[in-house]
Amino acid sequence: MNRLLKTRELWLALGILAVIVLVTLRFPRFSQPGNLLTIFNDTSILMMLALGQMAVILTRSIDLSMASNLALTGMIVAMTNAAFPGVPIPLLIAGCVVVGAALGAFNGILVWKLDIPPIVVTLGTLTIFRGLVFVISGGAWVNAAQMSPDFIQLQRGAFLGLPILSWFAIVVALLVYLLMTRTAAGRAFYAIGVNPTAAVYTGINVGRTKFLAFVLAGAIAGLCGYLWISRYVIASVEVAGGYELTIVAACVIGGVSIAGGIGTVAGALLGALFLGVVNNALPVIGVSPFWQMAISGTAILVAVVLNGRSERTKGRIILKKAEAA
Amino acid sequence: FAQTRIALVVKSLGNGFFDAAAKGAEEAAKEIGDIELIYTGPTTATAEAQIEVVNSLIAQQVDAIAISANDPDALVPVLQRAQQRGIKVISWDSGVAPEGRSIHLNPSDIGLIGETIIKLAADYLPEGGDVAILSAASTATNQNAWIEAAKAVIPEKFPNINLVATVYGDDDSVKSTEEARGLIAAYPDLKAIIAPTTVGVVAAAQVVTDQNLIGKVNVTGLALPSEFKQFIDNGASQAVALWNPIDLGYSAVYLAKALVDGQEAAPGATFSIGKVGEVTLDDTNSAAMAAPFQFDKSNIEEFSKIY
Amino acid sequence: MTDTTATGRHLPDRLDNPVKSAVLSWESLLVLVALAIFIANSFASPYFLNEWSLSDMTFNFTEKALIALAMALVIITGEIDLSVASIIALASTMMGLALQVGADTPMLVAVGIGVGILCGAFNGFLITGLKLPSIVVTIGTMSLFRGVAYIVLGDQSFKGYPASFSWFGQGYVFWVISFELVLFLVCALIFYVVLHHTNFGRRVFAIGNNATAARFSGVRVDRIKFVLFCLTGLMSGLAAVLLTARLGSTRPSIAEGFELEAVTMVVLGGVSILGGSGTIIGVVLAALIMGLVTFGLGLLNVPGIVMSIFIGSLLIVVIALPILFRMWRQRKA
Amino acid sequence: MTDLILTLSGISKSFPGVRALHNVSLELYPGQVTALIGENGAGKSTLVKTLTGIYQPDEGEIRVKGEVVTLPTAISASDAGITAIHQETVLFDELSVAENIYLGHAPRNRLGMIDWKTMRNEAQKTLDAMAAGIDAGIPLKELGIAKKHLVAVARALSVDAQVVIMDEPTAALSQKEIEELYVLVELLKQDGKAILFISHKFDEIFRICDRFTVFRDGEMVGKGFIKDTPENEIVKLMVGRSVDHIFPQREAVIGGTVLEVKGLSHPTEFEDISFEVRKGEILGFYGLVGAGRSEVMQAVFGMTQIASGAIVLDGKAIAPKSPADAVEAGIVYVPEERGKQGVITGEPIYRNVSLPSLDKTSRGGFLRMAEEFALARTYTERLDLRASSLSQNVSTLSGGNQQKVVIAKWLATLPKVIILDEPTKGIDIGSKAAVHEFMGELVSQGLSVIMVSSELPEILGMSDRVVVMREGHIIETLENKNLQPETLVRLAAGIAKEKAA
Ligand SMILES: Nc1ncnc2c1ncn2[C@@H]1O[C@H](COP(=O)(O)OP(=O)(O)OP(=O)(O)O)[C@@H](O)[C@H]1O
Ligand SMILES: Nc1ncnc2c1ncn2[C@@H]1O[C@H](COP(=O)(O)OP(=O)(O)OP(=O)(O)O)[C@@H](O)[C@H]1O
Ligand SMILES: [Mg+2]
Ligand SMILES: [Mg+2]
Repeated sequence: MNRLLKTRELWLALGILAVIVLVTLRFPRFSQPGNLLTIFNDTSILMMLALGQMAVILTRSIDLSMASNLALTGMIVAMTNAAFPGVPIPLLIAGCVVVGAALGAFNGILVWKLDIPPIVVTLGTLTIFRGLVFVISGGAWVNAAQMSPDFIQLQRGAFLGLPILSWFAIVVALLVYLLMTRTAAGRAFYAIGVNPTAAVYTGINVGRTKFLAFVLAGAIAGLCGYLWISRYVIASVEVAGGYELTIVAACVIGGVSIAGGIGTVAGALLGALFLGVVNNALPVIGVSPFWQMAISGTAILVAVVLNGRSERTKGRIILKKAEAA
Repeated sequence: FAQTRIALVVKSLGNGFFDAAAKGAEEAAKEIGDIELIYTGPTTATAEAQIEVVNSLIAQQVDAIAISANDPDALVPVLQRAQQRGIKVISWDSGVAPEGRSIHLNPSDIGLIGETIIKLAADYLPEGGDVAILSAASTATNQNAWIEAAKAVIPEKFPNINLVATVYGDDDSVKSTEEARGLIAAYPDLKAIIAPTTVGVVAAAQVVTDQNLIGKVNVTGLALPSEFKQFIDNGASQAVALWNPIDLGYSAVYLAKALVDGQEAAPGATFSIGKVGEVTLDDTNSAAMAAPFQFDKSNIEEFSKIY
Repeated sequence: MTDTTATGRHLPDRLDNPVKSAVLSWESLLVLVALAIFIANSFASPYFLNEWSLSDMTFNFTEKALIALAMALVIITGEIDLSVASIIALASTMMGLALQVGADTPMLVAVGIGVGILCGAFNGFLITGLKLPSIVVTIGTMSLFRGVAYIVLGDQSFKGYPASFSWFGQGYVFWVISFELVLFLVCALIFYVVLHHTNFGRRVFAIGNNATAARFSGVRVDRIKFVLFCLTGLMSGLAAVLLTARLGSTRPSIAEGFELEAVTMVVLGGVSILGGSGTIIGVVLAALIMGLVTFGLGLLNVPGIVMSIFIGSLLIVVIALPILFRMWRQRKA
Repeated sequence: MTDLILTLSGISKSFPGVRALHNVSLELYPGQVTALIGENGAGKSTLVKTLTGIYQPDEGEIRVKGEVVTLPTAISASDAGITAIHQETVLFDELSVAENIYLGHAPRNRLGMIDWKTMRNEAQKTLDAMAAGIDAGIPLKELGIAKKHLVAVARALSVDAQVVIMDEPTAALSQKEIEELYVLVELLKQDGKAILFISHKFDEIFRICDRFTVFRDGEMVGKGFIKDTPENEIVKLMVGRSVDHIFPQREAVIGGTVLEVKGLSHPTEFEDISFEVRKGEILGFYGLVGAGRSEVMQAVFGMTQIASGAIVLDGKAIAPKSPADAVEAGIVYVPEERGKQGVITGEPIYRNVSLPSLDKTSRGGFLRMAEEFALARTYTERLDLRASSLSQNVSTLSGGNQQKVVIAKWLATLPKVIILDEPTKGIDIGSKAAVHEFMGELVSQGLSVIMVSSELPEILGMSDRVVVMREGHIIETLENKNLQPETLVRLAAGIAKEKAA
């Protein structure tokens, strides 16, 4: 498995590199370290979201409500900041994680206790959460002038030459990596995705594991709620509208199997980064904006076809000579 | 009791510009008296969603609809139906084709807006240089008209301004941010970004601030003072312009009420619009209000408190 | 309940009472919900009970519901098609192009439906030919199809469709009964017969329950799935004709967000998202319910986004209710 | 005697419409193997699941070493010292072998994190102790089905348990691996573990078990010592009547060639496969598990695409691209994996039966339910299907009865050639006889039957000719006249003649 997966991620990394090289041929400035770091920073939020989505997809579920969760948490934190500028930012961030996790837990409870298919639950909460953004804000936007300077500036600061936003992504990636590979809960995500029946026989509580995956995705969406709002300095009903499918696309490109049980942290990160590079490169090389959508659609399809190739079980081989070959 | 019911339909709810317009409309309704104002619109700025809103207004048998349209053509059939059912229809801000409405109220003259947005950039570029436009959706009627007008005016009036690109941020802050970044990366000599849309201009100014390009790249365009004040303050932008949305909503209600009261909309007809004065219809039954108003360091503080 | 497995050589057709199970079915729950909303609407707004209002209401859902009919079949086989709204955009764009080169009304309709079928066939090929999961393929083609529409149209729009064409989206067959509604009802009837009373429909269910075993039973699984994706493309093309005619113009951003609404209708209609079960009657009722909710709230000038809270909650509540009821009964037993 | 480790008393368990267990009791003794015997659907697997915390009994008491325990989850069962190898392999394809063995009780390091290195080493030790020849580091999906079963055994052993339950552990194993398993069972016995062994194979029950308990229709109907009880008595307890399983005597009226397969090859699975089946003949395919028989049959059935070769049916060359083509031509296939490939669980019996015959029961493409029910009833009743009604969901039938549904489905298509892949795998002795009798009937009606089987008695008792396969090749085709079992085993295992002789 390792061999196979490693090549998959390697291919993806090569693909990203190829795009960078191609763009650089036309615009040498594109691959300057500064610009590449900017792309990484720009993609940070998508990377974190993709990791949360991956946890959910691993358990044979899907969370279509992540973008709405992000918008709702973002609006809550923005309004809180506007109303009480004195509340320290770390406290606000912790609040975001808690609120996001609670929204995720709402999805999770419905999946766990009522056994409603995740796609149905999150299709419902996708609209409910976003509707709530409107309800709590009355439709009004919270703009830069209403936010406190700390609120806006925190993620723009730098540490060791890297913006704080990028550090958020790095830390989240590390934590998710440890969770996925080193804890029973993380392995349970994989187990119930690979074979839910067997997971029950192994003593894994399938419902509760899915619940945990949703809580994780929700917590990450909540964190990203703050990061998104302070990055684009506007909180509105339409924040991250339609982004739910972009997050899924990042996972898919990164080799996370929609059927569950297959996917790695590195893959999801690279999948997000790939979309980030493509989205960043197109305007830079002056591709007509009207071509962008078709190009990212094609990129998704190509990735899906390639992943489908490598995911196909080669089956077992009976003939000796075929085995030797 | 015979109240006149006027619906003010906007592109999307929650947009500060339209909220300000609604404030003006409310004011006009109060002044005229006996008017029930319905302020409504979709939450996503699409034509289909707006059609559903208009459908429900037809069912409610309102007396007049004043709409800022998401699409000049797609709304025509449903607005024609409204007119068939005896509802007066005017468009304001972003218009619909003449078949779909009696009057269109332009916030300002299209040519004038086109010229203003270029002038805002040129004023701070005595030597000239590269500028780019960051627009709203590629389908936005008014933005497209302004950009056309701007392009037309460059060669004769601003010969040393070089418009290098027009990109579309879809009035989405993320897309606008990405497009602004793209412009800066692709055109190292870019001197100004012109964003004739309130979402785009904020996004562009934030990008310029974040990338420490204040003083190198000037952001300008059309902006709500309340949302844009800090970027004038921090120098990311020298000046922006906008008409008064309050007056726009105010006038729309006056026009709608006049139609309901039986005044005919025909080329050359003159309508009184309360304290704003009066407007005269041109041969497409359109009327234009005042020239866009310019905001800079000297006055932004004051206007940001109003809208 | 005693030892049923060991008894009898003679096997009865069924043990449960068909009338009783019909009464306890999902559809009757939906009928109740629809009635309740209808009554609530009549009380909430004086404008609701008016033939023209009710007629206008149908425009809010007919196009999406047409797609939902085909989507129901796709979902019953355990697949999904998220590209339907983008197919509408592309089909509408191509109709606009055809108009530019002087196509007449029948030609325009043919172009719209033809492009729909081609898009569906492309999806079908990727999914059945290359054996890729439909959800990710159609997330990709969702961008691709609309992307092509953007490439063709850019910031332009097509308009000036002939009046005979506009009739499809704006015309009435008689009195307040619109062509769109009649077409939807006819299609619903056809889909009902196809799904519930033909071999094809039976095979669709078999695939949804267990595609491998269905293949081992001589069902041409890939062919049927391919046909279903083409069918969804066709219905999307048809919806494109109606929508284009209703709007009288084409823009690449047309029909954004339709896909999730169509899926919501299907799921609300009681079709299992996991495949293998569902009825057309349920989907039709769900379309009606969504129309009633949005129109009723619209009459009260409730913003669309708040309506969507209702729809989202309705979806979860209606699905959760039978489950809660079953749990409650089990606990009592 | 020795103290009891596990006692069950008064256990009952019902599913909607089915009473799977009724007031059953069971005792397990340390150092002894107890056989659990019963027809298909007698409730054996249900009992296993009750003991491993997967199902909760409706009534009754479970005692471990005299103390009453409740087993709400699979974890609590292993904590109570009960471990099981389930009937279906319940493992994780995408995970490594080591993780499959240790999932849920993986060794941790000081920080509470999973310690992969220790896990892998321990897993390797367990596997080596079983002489399994499996690398603990590779992903499970790279193993064959038999090796996977060994991993399941290793997993059961990795839990330090007092009670080891094996639900038909040998059903998917080759003879060699079965022998190794017997050795393992012996080791466990010496360790003082109590073993519950479920099997339909009487030879192995008599070989390794000490005691037996018999279930019939969810009730405990008898128990005793194996060595004191003759086989036919146990069978009588089991089916409630006496059954002598003799293979049906047939007057072989064999006609001309119906199906001819010439030089069939596949890039990785088989090569140069040629055989022919004649009218009224049963052609047996023998080989060890994994010899490639199923693959060949699936190629003939159009499921697997071939690289080269020809298939001739009734003198006409056919090239089935899908099962639908094969069914149309008159070749049908009863697959080995019943649950996945045979029945459509989630649909009622009658729909399963009518699915391939819809063109016959319908008119102009429109369904006619009455015809469907009639068709389903005809064939299921002929096979003595045990069900409450034709609308019962097949997922609620026991394995054997599901197999009958699959056979009924194909008979209804009136095929020319019927391929049965392990037709009696996991089927109780009573139903087995019925299936065999039925096969006899089929050929007497002029059908041609290909029977893939890994059971020697079945092959020898039923076939007119036997094809032996090994590693994707046909080794020999033999007339079944005075055929010695040893000959077949030797050919299938590739043991040289001199050594065997
Ligand atoms: N989850 C379930 N739902 C409904 N009925 C069930 C379920 N599991 C088992 N049954 C029924 O309970 C009975 C006992 O089944 P079980 O699997 O225990 O039989 P078994 O003795 O293991 O048979 P076999 O030898 O075929 O494996 C059968 O009638 C079966 O149909
Ligand atoms: N590694 C594996 N993973 C899953 N299933 C497997 C694996 N190996 C074999 N099988 C299944 O086991 C069955 C036996 O395969 P095959 O055709 O190669 O052998 P065979 O000679 O027919 O053996 P059998 O006696 O089991 O019929 C096939 O249906 C195949 O799907
Ligand atoms: Mg069993
Ligand atoms: Mg086999």
